[in-house]
Amino acid sequence: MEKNKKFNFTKILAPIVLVLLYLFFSIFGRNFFSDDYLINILDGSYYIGFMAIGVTFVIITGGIDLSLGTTMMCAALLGGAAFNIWHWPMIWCLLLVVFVATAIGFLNGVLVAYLNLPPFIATLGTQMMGMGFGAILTRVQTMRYPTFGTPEGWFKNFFYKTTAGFPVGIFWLFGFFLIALILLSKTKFGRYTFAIGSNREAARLSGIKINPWLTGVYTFCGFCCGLAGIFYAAVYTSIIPSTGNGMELLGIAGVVIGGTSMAGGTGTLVGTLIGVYIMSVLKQGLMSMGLQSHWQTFFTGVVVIGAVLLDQYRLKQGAKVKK
Amino acid sequence: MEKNKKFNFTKILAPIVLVLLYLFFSIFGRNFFSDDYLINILDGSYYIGFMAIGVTFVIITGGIDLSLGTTMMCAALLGGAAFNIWHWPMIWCLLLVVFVATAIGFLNGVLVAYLNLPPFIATLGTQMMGMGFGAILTRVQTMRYPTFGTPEGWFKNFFYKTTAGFPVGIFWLFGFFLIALILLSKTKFGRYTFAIGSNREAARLSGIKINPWLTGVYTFCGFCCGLAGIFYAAVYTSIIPSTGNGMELLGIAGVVIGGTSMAGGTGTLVGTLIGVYIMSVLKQGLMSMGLQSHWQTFFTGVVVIGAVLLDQYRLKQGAKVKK
Amino acid sequence: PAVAADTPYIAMISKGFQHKFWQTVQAGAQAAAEKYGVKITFDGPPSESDISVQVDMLNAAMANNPAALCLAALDTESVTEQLNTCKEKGIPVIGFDSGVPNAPEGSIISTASTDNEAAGALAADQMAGIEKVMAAITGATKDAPIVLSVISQDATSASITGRTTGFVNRMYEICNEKQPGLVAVTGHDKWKKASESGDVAIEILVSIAASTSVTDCQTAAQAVIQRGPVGIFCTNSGSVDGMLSATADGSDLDREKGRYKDLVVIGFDSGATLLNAVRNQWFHGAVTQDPYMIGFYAVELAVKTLNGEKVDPIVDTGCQYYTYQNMDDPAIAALLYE
Amino acid sequence: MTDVLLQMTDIQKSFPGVHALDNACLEVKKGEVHGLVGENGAGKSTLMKILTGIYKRDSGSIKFRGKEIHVNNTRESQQLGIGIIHQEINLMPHLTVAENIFIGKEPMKGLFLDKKKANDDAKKMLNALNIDIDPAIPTGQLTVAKQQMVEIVKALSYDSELLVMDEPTSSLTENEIEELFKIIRNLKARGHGIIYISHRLDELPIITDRVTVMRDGQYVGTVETAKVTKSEIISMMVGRTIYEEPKVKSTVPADAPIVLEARHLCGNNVKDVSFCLHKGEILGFAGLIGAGRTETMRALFGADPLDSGEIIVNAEPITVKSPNDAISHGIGYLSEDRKGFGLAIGLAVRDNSVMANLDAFLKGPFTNDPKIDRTTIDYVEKINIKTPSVSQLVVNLSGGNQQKIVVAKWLIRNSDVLIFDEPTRGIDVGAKQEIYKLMNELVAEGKSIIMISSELPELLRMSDRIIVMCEGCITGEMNIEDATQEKIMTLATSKM
Ligand SMILES: Nc1ncnc2c1ncn2[C@@H]1O[C@H](COP(=O)(O)OP(=O)(O)OP(=O)(O)O)[C@@H](O)[C@H]1O
Ligand SMILES: Nc1ncnc2c1ncn2[C@@H]1O[C@H](COP(=O)(O)OP(=O)(O)OP(=O)(O)O)[C@@H](O)[C@H]1O
Ligand SMILES: [Mg+2]
Ligand SMILES: [Mg+2]
Repeated sequence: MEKNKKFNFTKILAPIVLVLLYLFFSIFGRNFFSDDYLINILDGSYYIGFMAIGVTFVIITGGIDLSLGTTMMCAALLGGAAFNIWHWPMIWCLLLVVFVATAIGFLNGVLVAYLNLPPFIATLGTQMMGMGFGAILTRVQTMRYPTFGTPEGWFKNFFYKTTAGFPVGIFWLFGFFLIALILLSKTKFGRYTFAIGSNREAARLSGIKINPWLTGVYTFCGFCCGLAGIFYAAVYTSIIPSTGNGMELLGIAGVVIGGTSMAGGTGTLVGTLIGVYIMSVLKQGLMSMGLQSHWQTFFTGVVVIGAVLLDQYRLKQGAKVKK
Repeated sequence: MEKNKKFNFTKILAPIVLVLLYLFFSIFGRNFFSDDYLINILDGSYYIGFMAIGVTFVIITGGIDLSLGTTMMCAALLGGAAFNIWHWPMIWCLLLVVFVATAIGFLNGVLVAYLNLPPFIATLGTQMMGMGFGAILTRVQTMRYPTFGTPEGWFKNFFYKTTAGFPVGIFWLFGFFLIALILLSKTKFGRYTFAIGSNREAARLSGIKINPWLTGVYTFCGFCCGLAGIFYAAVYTSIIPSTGNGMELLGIAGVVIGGTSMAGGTGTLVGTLIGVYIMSVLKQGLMSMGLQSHWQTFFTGVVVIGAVLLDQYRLKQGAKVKK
Repeated sequence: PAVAADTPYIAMISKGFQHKFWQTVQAGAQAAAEKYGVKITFDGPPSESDISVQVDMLNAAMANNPAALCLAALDTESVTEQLNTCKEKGIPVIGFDSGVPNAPEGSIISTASTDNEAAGALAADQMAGIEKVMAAITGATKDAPIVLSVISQDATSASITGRTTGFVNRMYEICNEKQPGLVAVTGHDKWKKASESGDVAIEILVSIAASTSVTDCQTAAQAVIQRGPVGIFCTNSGSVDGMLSATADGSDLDREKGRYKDLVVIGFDSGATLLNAVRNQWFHGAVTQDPYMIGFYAVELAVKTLNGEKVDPIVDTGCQYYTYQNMDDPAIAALLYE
Repeated sequence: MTDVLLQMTDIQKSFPGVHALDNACLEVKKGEVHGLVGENGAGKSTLMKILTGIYKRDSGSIKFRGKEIHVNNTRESQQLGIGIIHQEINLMPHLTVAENIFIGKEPMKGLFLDKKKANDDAKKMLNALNIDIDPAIPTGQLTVAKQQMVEIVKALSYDSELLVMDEPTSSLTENEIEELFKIIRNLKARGHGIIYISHRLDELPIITDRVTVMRDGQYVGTVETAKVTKSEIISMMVGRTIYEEPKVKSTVPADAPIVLEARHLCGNNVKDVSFCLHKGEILGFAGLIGAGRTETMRALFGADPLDSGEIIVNAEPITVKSPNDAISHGIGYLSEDRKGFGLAIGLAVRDNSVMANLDAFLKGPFTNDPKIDRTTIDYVEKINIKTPSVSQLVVNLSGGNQQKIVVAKWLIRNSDVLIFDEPTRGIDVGAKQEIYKLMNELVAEGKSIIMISSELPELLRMSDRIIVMCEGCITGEMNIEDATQEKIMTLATSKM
């Protein structure tokens, strides 16, 4: 019953908010209802989308990953170093990005699962470590990915935009989203993710080996951050060392707006994706209205609280029973 | 028994680590064992100290406050606006700083206690809102506090350094620390802070009015952020809009290094203060060794994880029982 | 709703917004906008390391169908594609402040900017021109080496790296002339240079802050001060703020009773605290640009381009060195802002 | 009429989807111990929570000392003189015993707390009840029984005129129960009224004067305890009569093979425990709370570390390092704490039912959802789980049905050895019967069961053989033919 309610909310209310926001800005924003803005909305949320997909799994297990943003940046920095300094071929650089991020995710998993650290603390630690590590290894230099038309520029055409200007990134994000959806709902991995989040001890006593699966979840989240890093690099080209903290909150905010509870055990990826796009529409919409960037920050905060309050209100009873 | 162990750890191990770190850098750092560095260590941690004291209370209730840094900055910005734009007398500006931060804390409290939002989400929301709000109100202008020797320069002499160069801030921090210590261990407020963190439902059923007390805890934390804002302004003079996010993690890291558990119910302020100074010594020490600043970030991460692992190890049994 | 077709709309994207410097640029731009009857918007990211925010702003600005764009890029590569798009769409782009260095051919019509390397070199010249600094340079030996330092908020932005490079190169030149083969540049790999002889009498220390926040700039300044340098050059408002808060708003640099009374510090730009420090001679002086004219020229160049006029590819908006002695000269005072 | 202390009439209370109370009534006199019984979910706790202001009634009247009252929270009810000991332990584990007892009414010295006075007063109160607990240690370090005692002391410290005790004895030993009864009698003598809720119907004649029975949120009737028998009360509770039929003879053939053998198990509170289990047998484990039965089984199952000892399944020694090892050798464990360890109550029935055996429900890399549903439905029907659908969340089911889902989980896993730890704790009489029936069917099919229970009648009724434990050691073993309550209690209290 409760779950159904939740599904209804995520499946109907959040999309409605998204559509209403879009309509609102289409009326009041300058040129908002246009291909250009639509593309901006898509482009600006690839990296957040990948992070949010990954952290949805983590949040369903009842955990949190504060290292999302710095993991992404650290990995992208190292990939950039491979390209700029060691002159690896692009494809290897990209594999390195994914590898580094996955490794950090794995580290998070080991800390949380095997060493039993609270996820908040473990990932706070790796957040700082990742941020420092990337800067140390690249000697605090900005790393630049190839731009359109340069020898390795296929990278951008492949992940970001075709030469004709079509935002191919969207296919990647949606493709990956579908894979994640199947992973979450149709595989052992997904089921155990829910089981661990719902009642870790019951899962353990059912013979589920918590530690490897939980490590797997964090590793998967790291992997998603790696993908996020690739798309960040594809869209923004330059990676500045010692940045990325704060971005995790965008990813998490997307999940939260999408109706996934921080308590674990429930959550939907569809909600997450909608949450990410609500933030993106809000951001672009406010820009189209000529409001400066801090209005976005403010309203994103309002939306985060509003979304959860709404959810809370609808799930009031459910929450009481659970408590 | 378990509690005693914890006390021993916080009371003995953490100070030992602090002293060892200090000795280490005194030997290997350049000129580290000097007044100058000592003063730098103190100066650089006032604002973190105040935030950490406030959030210790919040963490003991089992909550979290992600809005620490932006609350501090938002309040300091508004105080700066009062001084720079509206030309209020300094003393009123400072009261405004404290008032604004306390109000944000109160908002957090209401969201968490009365509206029952998860603290992570409520304060994530107010983090963004505070950051945006300060920038909107000041029209994104950097606000500057009076400097030494200017008409309102007493402010700096009073909170930061005497004209003779003595770091008076330390008296304020320690004085406030003592007050907080008494508040936590000797008053109803402190007792209920622990009670709520230990078992909120039991506290409620014991006739404690959870909501006002919990709101009080977040409000107090906001108040501490206000004080942090004053000291930040005293030391750094310029307040840049849309900043402050990320600083909450420094405050939280101090609490965590000091041995307070994120699960709530336990925690010591002495530990928190030591945690803050461990970070500060680390930062200044690495500087004195000529290591670039991102090494600090890296090692702070290592210390956060290391501290909790150590604590975990010692409390292994206790944790099991709790589970 | 679209703006009336007859008022051209020019979007300006700066590198920041918070510092008075940018507000002055905006004021200049606004003045030009009024003069030429165009509409402008002005926005910038919250911090100078927020590349993604700037790129998003630029994308939004382009989606708003501007007649022309004025841009101070945080990083050239990250906006290359947008520049190409503008070129295709025929939206003229004018660079301002540090502009868009190394932009693709023909994508930038013109740039209104300070020559940052020249500004850095100017600071080096001024520093070496101070008697006691010169005495220290000539008097340094490998047994009693001296340190000259430059503090920068980041190693990313073109204007700041330009100033850093300008300063380091000129200082190296000056010192190497006095002490051939005994000068080394240390601190950051980008500028690192070992001394030719292997011995070091003069160390030029480049210090980059961990982040662009004041707290990190302050820590960087503190660390440099601990090395006991003879002179320090702070390359922008951020590092000046850091320096000021590391020295009790500069009062520790007081010529008579300050803790570091022999330390020579040169700043950049202006602002109330820096002006105060210069006026009290705590800072020896500072290099100032002309932010108002940067903004004004940027819009003027855009308008001229829209009108089909030919414009120069670079308009140097100039820079000046000021000290307590000349800061009230009308010509200089006009460039300074509180 | 002056001797009526409390009069609750026609109380209505609905939760979304549940009509928890429907015209519930209760009348308590001064100096009376008033029993309140009813099946699980009958609404006893809800009625008490309404009395003490935790829930708001929808309608109805509550008169306390003849005056209509409207309490909004626990504090107000305390001030009126109504105290309650909740069914669940409600202590703050990080706070000390004294701090817990005086929570909300801390002794103060000016603005500050007076810790010394709190400790001294707490000590006095504990001593008065013959409880040996140091008031300065955190309650989290006490055993459940001692925590329960602290709860009782805390409730008594309010000196309430009316004291509600919601299953106070559910985790106390005989001796402690005896102490509690002394306290109750003492209170009664002083004219206080007591509402006493319990599922242990045997306690009722010992301590209560009158009993009110509730069923499905409704008032069934109030009777004088001395004038009714236990089975009459039971029939009021369930609306039908149930006959208990203790087992007289083991049904296990003498030559039944040994399916599980434990040799010299040692672990936390497990001291050199050895026993064996035959095919088709129900092996009962008796003992007082804290005897180490749960610990033994958790260690056997791999849930807790085993320091030493051997486990032999079907004549083959096995190593058990995690529950997974035990499960793969056909052992299943139903925890005494369903919500804590047994079920993911936030997930659906179907998610829980296949949790231990998901590998059997994979098609390639994917889960075979139709097969999961089919199998779950089969078992829902087979063991008669009352649920609207298999996608119902477990949290919305009643305790007995939740317990059955745990059983279904192990059956779907095809476990041959099932460890039932307090399988009927906190579930009502009707559901208990169903669980018993199910257990008998399972052994008839050739499965083997270890049953831990603190209720001796239940053990005597179900077991083929009984092992008694005390303080981590086995103190005796007997066949059902030789077992009596007295014998078991003697062994359960005999320290080795
Ligand atoms: N907060 C709540 N929300 C929804 N339903 C509730 C809530 N509390 C109780 N109920 C329902 O009300 C009914 C009565 O529950 P109550 O706890 O009063 O029973 P009880 O007689 O105390 O049972 P037990 O013997 O198990 O303690 C049950 O159906 C229960 O599921
Ligand atoms: N980690 C621990 N530290 C201290 N004491 C513990 C710990 N774990 C369990 N105990 C104590 O060990 C004893 C055995 O507990 P347990 O309740 O599991 O026994 P049991 O025989 O299974 O009883 P029952 O199942 O009837 O409750 C109890 O007194 C319990 O409080
Ligand atoms: Mg009950
Ligand atoms: Mg047990």
